[in-house]
Amino acid sequence: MRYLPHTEADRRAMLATIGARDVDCLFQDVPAAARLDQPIDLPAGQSEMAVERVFTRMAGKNLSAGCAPFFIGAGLYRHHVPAAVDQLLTRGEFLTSYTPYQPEVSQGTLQYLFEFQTQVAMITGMEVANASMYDGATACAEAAVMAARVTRKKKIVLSGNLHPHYVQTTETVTKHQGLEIEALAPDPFGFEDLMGRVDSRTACLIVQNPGFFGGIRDLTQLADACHEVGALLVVAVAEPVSLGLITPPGAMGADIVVAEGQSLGMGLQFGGPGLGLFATREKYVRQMPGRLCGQTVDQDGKRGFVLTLSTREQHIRREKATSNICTNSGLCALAFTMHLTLLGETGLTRLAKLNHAQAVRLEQSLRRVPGAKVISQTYFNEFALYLGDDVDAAEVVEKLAAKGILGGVAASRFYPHWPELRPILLLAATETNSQDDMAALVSALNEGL
Amino acid sequence: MRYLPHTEADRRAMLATIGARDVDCLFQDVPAAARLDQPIDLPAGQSEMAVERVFTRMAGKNLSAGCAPFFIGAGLYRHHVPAAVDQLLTRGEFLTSYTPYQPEVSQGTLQYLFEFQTQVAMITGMEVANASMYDGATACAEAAVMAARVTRKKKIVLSGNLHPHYVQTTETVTKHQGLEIEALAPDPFGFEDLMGRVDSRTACLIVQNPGFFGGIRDLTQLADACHEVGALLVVAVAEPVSLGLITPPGAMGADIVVAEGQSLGMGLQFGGPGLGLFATREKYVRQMPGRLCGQTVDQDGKRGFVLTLSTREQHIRREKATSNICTNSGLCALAFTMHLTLLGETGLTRLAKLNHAQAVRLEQSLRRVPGAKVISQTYFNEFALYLGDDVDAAEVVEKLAAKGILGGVAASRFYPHWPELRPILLLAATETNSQDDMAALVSALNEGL
Amino acid sequence: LEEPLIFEQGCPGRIGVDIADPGPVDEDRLGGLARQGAIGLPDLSEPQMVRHYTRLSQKNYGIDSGFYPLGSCTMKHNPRLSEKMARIPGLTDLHPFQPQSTVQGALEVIDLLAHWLKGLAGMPALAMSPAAGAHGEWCGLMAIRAYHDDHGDSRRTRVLVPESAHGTNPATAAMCGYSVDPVPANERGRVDVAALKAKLGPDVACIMVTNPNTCGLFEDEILEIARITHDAGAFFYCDGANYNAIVGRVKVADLGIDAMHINLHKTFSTPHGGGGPGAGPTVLSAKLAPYAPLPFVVHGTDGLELVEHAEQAPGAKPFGRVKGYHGQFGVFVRALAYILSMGADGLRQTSSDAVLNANYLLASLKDVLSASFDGPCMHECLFDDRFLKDSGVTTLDFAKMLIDEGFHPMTMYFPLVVHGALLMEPTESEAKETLDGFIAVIRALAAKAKNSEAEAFKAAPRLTPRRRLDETLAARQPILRWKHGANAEG
Amino acid sequence: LEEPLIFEQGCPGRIGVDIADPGPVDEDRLGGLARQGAIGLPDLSEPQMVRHYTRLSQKNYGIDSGFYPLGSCTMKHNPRLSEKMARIPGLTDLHPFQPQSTVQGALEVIDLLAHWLKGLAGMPALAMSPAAGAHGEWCGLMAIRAYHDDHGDSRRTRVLVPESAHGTNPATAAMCGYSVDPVPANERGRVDVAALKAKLGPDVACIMVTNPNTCGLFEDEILEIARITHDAGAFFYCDGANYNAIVGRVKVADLGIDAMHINLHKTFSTPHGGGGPGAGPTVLSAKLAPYAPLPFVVHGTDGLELVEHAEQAPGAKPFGRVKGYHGQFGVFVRALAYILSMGADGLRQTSSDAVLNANYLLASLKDVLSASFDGPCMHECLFDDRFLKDSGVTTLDFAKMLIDEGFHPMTMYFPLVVHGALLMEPTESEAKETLDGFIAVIRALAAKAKNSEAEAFKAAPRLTPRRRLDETLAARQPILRWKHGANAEG
Repeated sequence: MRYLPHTEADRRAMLATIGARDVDCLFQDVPAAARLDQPIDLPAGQSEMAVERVFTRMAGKNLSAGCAPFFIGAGLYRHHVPAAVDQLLTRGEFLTSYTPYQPEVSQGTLQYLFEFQTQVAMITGMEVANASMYDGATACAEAAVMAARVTRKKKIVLSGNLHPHYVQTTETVTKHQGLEIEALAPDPFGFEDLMGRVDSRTACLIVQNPGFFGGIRDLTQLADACHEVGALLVVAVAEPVSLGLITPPGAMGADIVVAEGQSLGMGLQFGGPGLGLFATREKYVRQMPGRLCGQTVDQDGKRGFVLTLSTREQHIRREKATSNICTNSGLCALAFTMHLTLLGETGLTRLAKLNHAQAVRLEQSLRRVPGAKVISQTYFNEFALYLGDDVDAAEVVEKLAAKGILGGVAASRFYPHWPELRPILLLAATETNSQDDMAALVSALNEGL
Repeated sequence: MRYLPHTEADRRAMLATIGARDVDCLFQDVPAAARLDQPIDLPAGQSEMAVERVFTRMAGKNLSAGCAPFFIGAGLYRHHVPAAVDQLLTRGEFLTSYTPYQPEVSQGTLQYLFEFQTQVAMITGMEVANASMYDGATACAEAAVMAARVTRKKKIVLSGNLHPHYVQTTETVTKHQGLEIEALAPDPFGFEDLMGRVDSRTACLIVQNPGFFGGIRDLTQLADACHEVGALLVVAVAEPVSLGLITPPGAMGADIVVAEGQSLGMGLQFGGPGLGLFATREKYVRQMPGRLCGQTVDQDGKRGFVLTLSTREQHIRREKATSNICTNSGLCALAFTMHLTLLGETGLTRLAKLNHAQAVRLEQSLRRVPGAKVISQTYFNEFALYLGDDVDAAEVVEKLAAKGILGGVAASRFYPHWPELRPILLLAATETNSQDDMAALVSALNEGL
Repeated sequence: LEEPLIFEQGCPGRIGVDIADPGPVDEDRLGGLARQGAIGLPDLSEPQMVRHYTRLSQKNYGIDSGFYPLGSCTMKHNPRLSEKMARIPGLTDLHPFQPQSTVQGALEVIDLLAHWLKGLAGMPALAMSPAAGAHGEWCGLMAIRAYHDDHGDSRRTRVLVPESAHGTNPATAAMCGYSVDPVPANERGRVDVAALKAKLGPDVACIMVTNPNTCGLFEDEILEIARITHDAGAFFYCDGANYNAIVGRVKVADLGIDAMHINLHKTFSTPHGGGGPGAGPTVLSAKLAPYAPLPFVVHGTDGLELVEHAEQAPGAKPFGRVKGYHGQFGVFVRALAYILSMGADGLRQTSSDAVLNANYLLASLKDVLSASFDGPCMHECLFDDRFLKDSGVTTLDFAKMLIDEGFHPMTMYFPLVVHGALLMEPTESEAKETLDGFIAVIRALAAKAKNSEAEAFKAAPRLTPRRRLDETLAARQPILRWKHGANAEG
Repeated sequence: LEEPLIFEQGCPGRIGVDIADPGPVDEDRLGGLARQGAIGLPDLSEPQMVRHYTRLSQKNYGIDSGFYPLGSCTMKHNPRLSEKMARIPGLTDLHPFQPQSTVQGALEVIDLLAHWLKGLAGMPALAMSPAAGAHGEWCGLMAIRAYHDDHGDSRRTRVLVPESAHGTNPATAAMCGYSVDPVPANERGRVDVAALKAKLGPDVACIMVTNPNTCGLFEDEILEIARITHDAGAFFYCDGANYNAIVGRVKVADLGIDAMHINLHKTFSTPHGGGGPGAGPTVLSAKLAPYAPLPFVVHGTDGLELVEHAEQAPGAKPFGRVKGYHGQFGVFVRALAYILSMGADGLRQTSSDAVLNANYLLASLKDVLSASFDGPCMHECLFDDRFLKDSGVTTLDFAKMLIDEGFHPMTMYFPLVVHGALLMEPTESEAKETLDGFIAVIRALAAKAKNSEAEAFKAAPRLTPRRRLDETLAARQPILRWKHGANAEG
């Protein structure tokens, strides 16, 4: 077997050194009743070529985004990732290394994490960021728990514009931690009153910006309202590219910013792995979950980097840890930081402008669809389209797919219990959409409604 | 522009240091009449995304081998290349380095070349090999010139079983070097008499094994005949995988072995770049063209590698050099040596057996095609199929292509002036063919004849 | 060579990605919230970026660089085929919210991997979406808690965890609202069954046992542990971090386990990538199956179906959703490529060879190092620092010395149950010659340590991009980001 | 760290590629020629192989590692996009003998690249198939000879080549059956036009001039050179190795050139890969166009057609075939990706920035090194060893010292027209900071050399995987391959 170097002669020689008759002897501590004498009844190993065939066959059953006019967003966005990112990512020294516990031979990982933390802090407008978490939804849940820890309060208010997966994940994570979740109704029209929900029992208010239905909100007053009663404002960002164009949460008073980093560096990957970004104010750093990289000096006085403040972590504090998370999303963070390094200030700004311009163009194109109306008053690169009172957006999506068009997501996929949301279609546009894509969508919508 | 780091401020600062008003001043030596003031009238630069679209569009106009039952060979064979090969090849330290003129920082390249030379010598059964040439055809031409140099004779005899591109390239290269080429007629039925062509004026006889039409030949007597009259026997190998199963030229008395290395490591790439392998006997090493890597020691006495015997090369000898070649096919040699390292003795042997077994299976399948007959008495993984007296193989190939089957090459593509070859189809089978592929071919042939 | 931070290399106006400036933005749709002021990101060109990350990578050590016997981390060979498969456009360029009819192949990847995991474990159900081992632990405990809650059994507030457990175990139990009660180890490095029995009772929700445990030993009384746990009405959660030692040779179900996470990045060799992403699917017994979290894949009438809401699957009582979207799909593809490559026979061979290698290290080193427990061990072998007694050399010094010999150190100071632990996990992908080279170096270093050459150890490593780093300084005065003028190169 | 040869790592029975053993071979079809005895190849597993080549790569320096100012070699940034494009299955998994209807996209790649090369050069025709620069030179001279032969002009037996030419030029001329007559340089480092004129005559087939020349200077009398050459009935072959200095700013046709090869790997940045593969398409004037070698692509009625035999193209008089198949297709894809990325504007900027960088080095170093000629130079700048006079330090020593500072050395001892040459080509992909760092180091080393610190120079490099290697020993007792027991590690 190509991954296993031992020959039978090697094995015999090693067993002789050990003083064991055969390998089975080494498994003597396994209760006899549980020892299998034969391989489990599943297929035998296959060559590379055969395995490639299996995956090629499965891939052939999918319609990949690049082969269709594609307008799906809803928290994950399709952007063009420069070729250099993936090629550098696969360098064995990055790909096959472990968590940098031995800093002397891990300065590569540590330095990019330090750079990553800085970039995340910069784009969110915050002071510090951690070295990444699983994804945006789990980062959001961690923010809720952290806010409760910081404020010693129990009520978590979730905006109706927060991504439903973030809502659900936060509900699950907090379920047995003595917290009280107040999740507001979905809010595609932007009517919700958040100010009224914040009171002295509130640990935090969690809002998304741009919202799940697209809207961009000025959070300054909300932040003030939170701070007045001793609550924290947590802002979730599902589309980090937006931060190249719109005012960052940090500048509007956010105390914690969580985000999904997938937009940069990673591609869609059917939604996983993601990359949770987590940033906060310096004063809360010791309450922040997740791994942190810090600057220090070596024995010779040279600048170097190490994992630090690990006293917050579970392998030191065990049941008192800030969270049970013991990995980050290292490679995803690397992809993110590499893409953002290529973009830089100039590139991120332009990319964000281009995305917004594409969405504006899409909205304009959709004016040619009778009865349909963009209901998001403000948006970055995604908005909610109301298709008409009797139209089921989910059916429209299926009709479009039958024509080879991946034309957004129906709101009802997330909110099956809200009949009033049935006519709503979420549509995203990015730099990857051509004018032909938009024309194809408009024409198919006209046929399909 | 993403590949160009200078900002306008950089340029101004540098011009100030130089003392030039603008960049145009630096081009003052170009005659005014030839200086262009504007970019040439061709399109402007494009983003990665736009360039990807152009290539994706062009790729879409091709039927790639992996998407069809595929039986084309004729000197280039489709094999499965393990994923590790390409991923290691793209490591920047390999990919972006130059010819290893500074051995202290090029031991990576030099060591793999040394290993490559050894592998090539081993599989061909020869004593030494060079560090690669452009491709099999040019290596063949170089062998002819070298044989003339070694023997001080002028006649080069080319077997009718030598790949027509090798024949043509050798004719072109030798055209003005005072050599006389005697190229025999194409020989699909294996009737040619080579012994009778070798005489005291002969510098070398060049044969291919397995031959262009598939046949495998015992070359021992030919070698003896050559050596008796002071000529060299040059053997060309278009399918190096065959060397895992059949007696190597070195064991049959060859003096020079040239080969196309594409089969290992590289994939088809529409035929280029190729990889010329060149091996010979130790006594001829100073007459051998191409770059050579040799073992030596460094200042501390440690084993190391350098380019050596460069006195044969053109930058030292100028018009007296052994050839004008000043590059090799470094990356292709790396791909080849990596693939062969993964295969090893066990893998190359098995791969060769499997290829032969596949060809035997293909021949058996073709018995179900009435009127068609395999005319190669012996073969490795490719043979000539005679389709019937009135059948034009070129038309059959087109009909197969229309059905999405890449069913071999018509001999007439190479020999348009030989009407008797019109019914002959060259068919190759490798490990990449499935049983379904073979069934599809047989069924389409039955419909199409 | 020194490599500056990107922030020290940028120059405004450079660009690494060509993007047409779309001109002035129509701000109507931005609600007056266009960004004011600069972000502060540096501008680099593509050549600079490529060189930067190439150079950074050269300051790293990976499995590809050499032997990496980091105990409890399973640093085995990461096949490049898996990487290639994960980059097939039809498998990577897919959005999780595409209509299900357009992602049947992706659902098949999930389903096929689930089929293998269930088959290997002998368990009837699993949760695919946990993103890492600790996430899978939590998922398992949430399912257990959901079961108890669903059965109105609210008395169960305690979770029993052996002292040798990974730190995530108690943290996980705490996240589920449980109090944690530690169980001592016996002198053979295993759970003290008598002590466990004494702690079991109607208030225990479950036990969390790592098996093979963190000392690299198989819990040989595991059937008894399972029996008494079940007798007490509690569940048996197994931390599957060391599942690679037994995959293909032991079915988890046969050990009486009710739930166990499987670290795909360990047992099935997806890259660790400097700390993730991982994936921690969690196999579940029939009792726990209904409580598996959303989403999951079922076989429907029109092919595979992704269940995103509880009411789509009759009988399901999911405890919730554990993360966004449908799981670590990119990791699934890699793990499945590995599994299909290995097959049932190859997987059995991996655990056999992993255990063989660890026992070979143990046998070859136990006369010079101090083995904490007698063999046979499983996939890793544990030593403590008794052999360094009076040498002036610590476990840390010893490990750092190995770096200069070209090896990554073993795990140090874990597990906590022995003093100055050195935990070595050789993995099955290492050849005998590699182990022999490592053994020779360890033996030489042990002799050196005993020979009062502590100074050399204290100075190690000396051949690395950086020498020992001041971790205390980093924690006392945290510098967690670059700021203009504040991070001068030392 | 030392990395043994693969032959020292193998172990019979290991495998790095799983291939089912097809069982006993039916030897009927092998004609009794089944191989007897072993080949001798070592058997390695995939993990060993991956580690071997990873470690070997770490002993190499590439552009990705740092500044690589190797004169005349054009070590510029190799875009990763080009690599990605060259791996699109629809562009790489194609056989050259597929029916032409199934490879229209591949023919379009060739045709589109040809369109750009002709447009940039202003030339009407080209030969696409040459595999490298020297191969293109030969192709150009073969076309020239074919013209003369076709016109019955058999008197032309001489080729004039400047002394400063690349060594391939005279070798190429000799391969075409010509004798070579060297032309001296003038004191300004250019072709001595008077001497050239004196040598021109009815027996001269062509001249071969490198422009910009190997001293990094533009042949400012090039129009006069072309005129007198043409007046003598000879052709003007230009060695296009340094075309990168003028691409987009000068059309080759406007210089009176009849044929010129273009090194795609230099001007259009395909990777040099430790010595190839390259590609050397050769542009041709209208007179030479009919003689272009086979095969070539033409626009036919049913799309693009590949002409493989002369009679398929009326009027074509191809001089033959220069290699197997249709050219360096994989290199074409990469070069075209670069060209489309850059565009006409970007290409003009590359030559501008390349020349700017070289002049910046020249201006910044001429007071401490000895510049061989006054500026402005083109894309590279030439120094000689006068500045090292009496220092005891040679050009070689100076170059080796640079290695320890993290830079690849410049080209040494070429061109031959100056003593102890140091030829630096910075390329447009280098940032000003990189050049400034290099300048500072060169200045410091020059001071050190003048300060009688020759010992340090003689000992350099010291931080590399190997120190200076004994090239004399290698040539005197050539060891060109591994043999069992004969290549002991030093």
